[in-house]
Amino acid sequence: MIAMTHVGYVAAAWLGTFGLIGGYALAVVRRGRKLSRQVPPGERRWS
Amino acid sequence: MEPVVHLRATVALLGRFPALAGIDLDVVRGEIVLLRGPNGAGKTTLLRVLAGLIPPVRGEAVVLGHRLPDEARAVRRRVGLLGADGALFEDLTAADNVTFWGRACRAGEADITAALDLVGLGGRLRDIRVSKLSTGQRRRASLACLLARRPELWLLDEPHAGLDNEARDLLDGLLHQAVDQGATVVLSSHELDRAEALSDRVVTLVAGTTTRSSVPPSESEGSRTPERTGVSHVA
Amino acid sequence: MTATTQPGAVAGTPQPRSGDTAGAPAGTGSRGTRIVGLLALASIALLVLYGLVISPADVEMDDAVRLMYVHVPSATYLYVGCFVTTLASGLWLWKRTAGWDALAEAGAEVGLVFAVITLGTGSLWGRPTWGTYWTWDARLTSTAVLTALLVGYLALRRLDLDPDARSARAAVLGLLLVPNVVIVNRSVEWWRSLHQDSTLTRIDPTIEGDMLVALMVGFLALGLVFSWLMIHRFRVAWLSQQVDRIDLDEALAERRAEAEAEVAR
Amino acid sequence: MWRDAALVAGRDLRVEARSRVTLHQVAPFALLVLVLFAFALDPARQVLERATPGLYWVTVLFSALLAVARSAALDESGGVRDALRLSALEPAGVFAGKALAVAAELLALEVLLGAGVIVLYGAEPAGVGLLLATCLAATVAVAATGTLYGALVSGLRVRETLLPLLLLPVLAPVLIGATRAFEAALAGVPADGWPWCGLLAVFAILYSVAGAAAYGTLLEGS
Repeated sequence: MIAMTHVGYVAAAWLGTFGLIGGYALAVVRRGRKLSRQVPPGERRWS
Repeated sequence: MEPVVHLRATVALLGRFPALAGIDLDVVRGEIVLLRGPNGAGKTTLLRVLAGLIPPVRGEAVVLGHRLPDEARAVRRRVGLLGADGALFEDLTAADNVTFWGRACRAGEADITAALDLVGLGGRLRDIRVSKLSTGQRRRASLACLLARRPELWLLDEPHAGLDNEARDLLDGLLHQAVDQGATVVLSSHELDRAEALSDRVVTLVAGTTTRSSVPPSESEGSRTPERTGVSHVA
Repeated sequence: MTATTQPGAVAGTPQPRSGDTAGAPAGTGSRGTRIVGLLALASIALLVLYGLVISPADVEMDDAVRLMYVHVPSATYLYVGCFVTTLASGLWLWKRTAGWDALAEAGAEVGLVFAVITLGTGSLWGRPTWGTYWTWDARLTSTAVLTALLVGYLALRRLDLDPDARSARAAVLGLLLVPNVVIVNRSVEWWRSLHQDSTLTRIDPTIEGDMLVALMVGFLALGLVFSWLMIHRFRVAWLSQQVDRIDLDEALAERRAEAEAEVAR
Repeated sequence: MWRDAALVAGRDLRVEARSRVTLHQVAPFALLVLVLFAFALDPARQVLERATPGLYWVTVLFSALLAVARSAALDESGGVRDALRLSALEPAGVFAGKALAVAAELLALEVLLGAGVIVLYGAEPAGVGLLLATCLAATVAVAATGTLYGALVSGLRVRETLLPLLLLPVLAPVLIGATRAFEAALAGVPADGWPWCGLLAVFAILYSVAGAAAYGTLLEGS
């Protein structure tokens, strides 16, 4: 495992991927919280 | 007599802005109704709702017997809208414009040439580009497009704006002629003295709502006698 | 396409009904999403384990093959996102219920995230294997064009102010998304096959054993992530629609108050 | 439906005849782009010659953007949109008319650019049957797509920049197909070019149908 070739690229790709997913997930959740505060509880879910 | 226009607490949006917040209006066939009110009161929006172009989002709206917004397409065939900005193509001549819109509304060639003559564009003005016409002449061209359609409900947005006196008399004459043939007119205008003299009834619009005003509706509802100055509201 | 073990086909129902609606918690979380979220995290851990540790290096391109465990699944879910958007746009045009419009928006945005991942990992894969960041190979090029389509779609959605006009235009654009994707792929595939067959498939290592397992885990992990993001993004879109409606009620009340004030004067 | 299309196409072409925007502005622009390519690729013969199909179609695409923007501007104003909705014209007819007008202008441009390429780049036309079929299919494809996307962005504030952003990625396959077909024709192996022409035809049909179906919905949006 340690003697991994191209470790730079592999690391960059994997960190990039899950970094982007994590960042986007955070943004979505935060935006969801901000919006749901302006909506009365009864109407918060699709129905 | 079943009203040509019947609105109850009608709400309509312009983008996200509730331009009409609650309109109550009844108009009977053969009437000329003037919409009065400050700029931004929703006059233009109301005219476009009556034309079936803007769907009312709340309340009731029936025009020419068609329920809005479901039967908007049917309403559009039977109304004529003279908007503030005409639907004219600058590079084409007056005759080209009226011919295009006339044919687009399935008007006959006879109606088209008659319309041009009626508004005084039959002569040499016929083949001049719209870009070279004065505002008064442009409105005559737009009026000709409306005439060619033979609408049952005339919706005029500031029709008198930019017209010289001669053109105004022409417009008033055409309105009365149409009304005699069974048409109905709803117009908005800032030239109050002239418009009121013309119209049977005045409805005041404030911030997207029709106001409760003095004259009891029953008096003006039945009789066709045009009331020259009375400001009344229809229940 | 390998069968993904992703829970609950999101494309079918706009949103798995979970938990009570009355008194729903603040934010877009719920019991359902917590479960999916935990599963996603667990599978990512498993993916890291398999992808980076257990699976052997490839005989030809050594450890660069590990990029494939992320690149191939993300490309797949990019297409799933586009498919969801087109399906939802079509249903919106047909049924005109706001739920579909929200789903179309969610599909496009989550799709764009996966598009960026696909492009990123694709070019990072190209560097060690073929010496250049950008090989004009069929899959990468069509992903780039697809990314431009998604950016255009989202730009149109952000721009238009009037809610129903925006939904109508976005629905038409969304409906054309998948046909565009198919045509772009076909033409790029043909175009590249004139010069050299698609570099990716030619040297795709015949994967079996731990490598295959790693790829499967990759599909599972990114599938769960995709579903989780879709559910949350869908609820955000739904909430923003509700906020628009509430703004309307307030604006309406203000408008009427303004009218009363003016009449009273 | 076709009566409405003829009426609208007649109007668009008459506006063009009267204003001569395409003749006086888009055509010179197209030739100018050809010249700019020559500057960029220094007229060492074989570079320009080999790239002729690609340069030709990129120039056609950019000119098409201008023609489409001009055509969309005609029906841009609120007054015209209202009048169209109040008229008895079928949206599909309006779409077909506008697309035909743009297609006519584009065909004229393509002939002009054809001459330009022959003169400036010294290309010898070959496989003319394939060349014409490709031009026709590509022109219909670009006109239909352009008219539909023109309606999609009409009324928006930043439509001038949004239209290219939306249109060019979608037209990528047209650029690829037309260029490959031309290459095959000029290289004297038209057989290779016909499948590409087929792709363009499919593209043209898809967008003509999509445009006719969607134009009504787009006109309705305020």
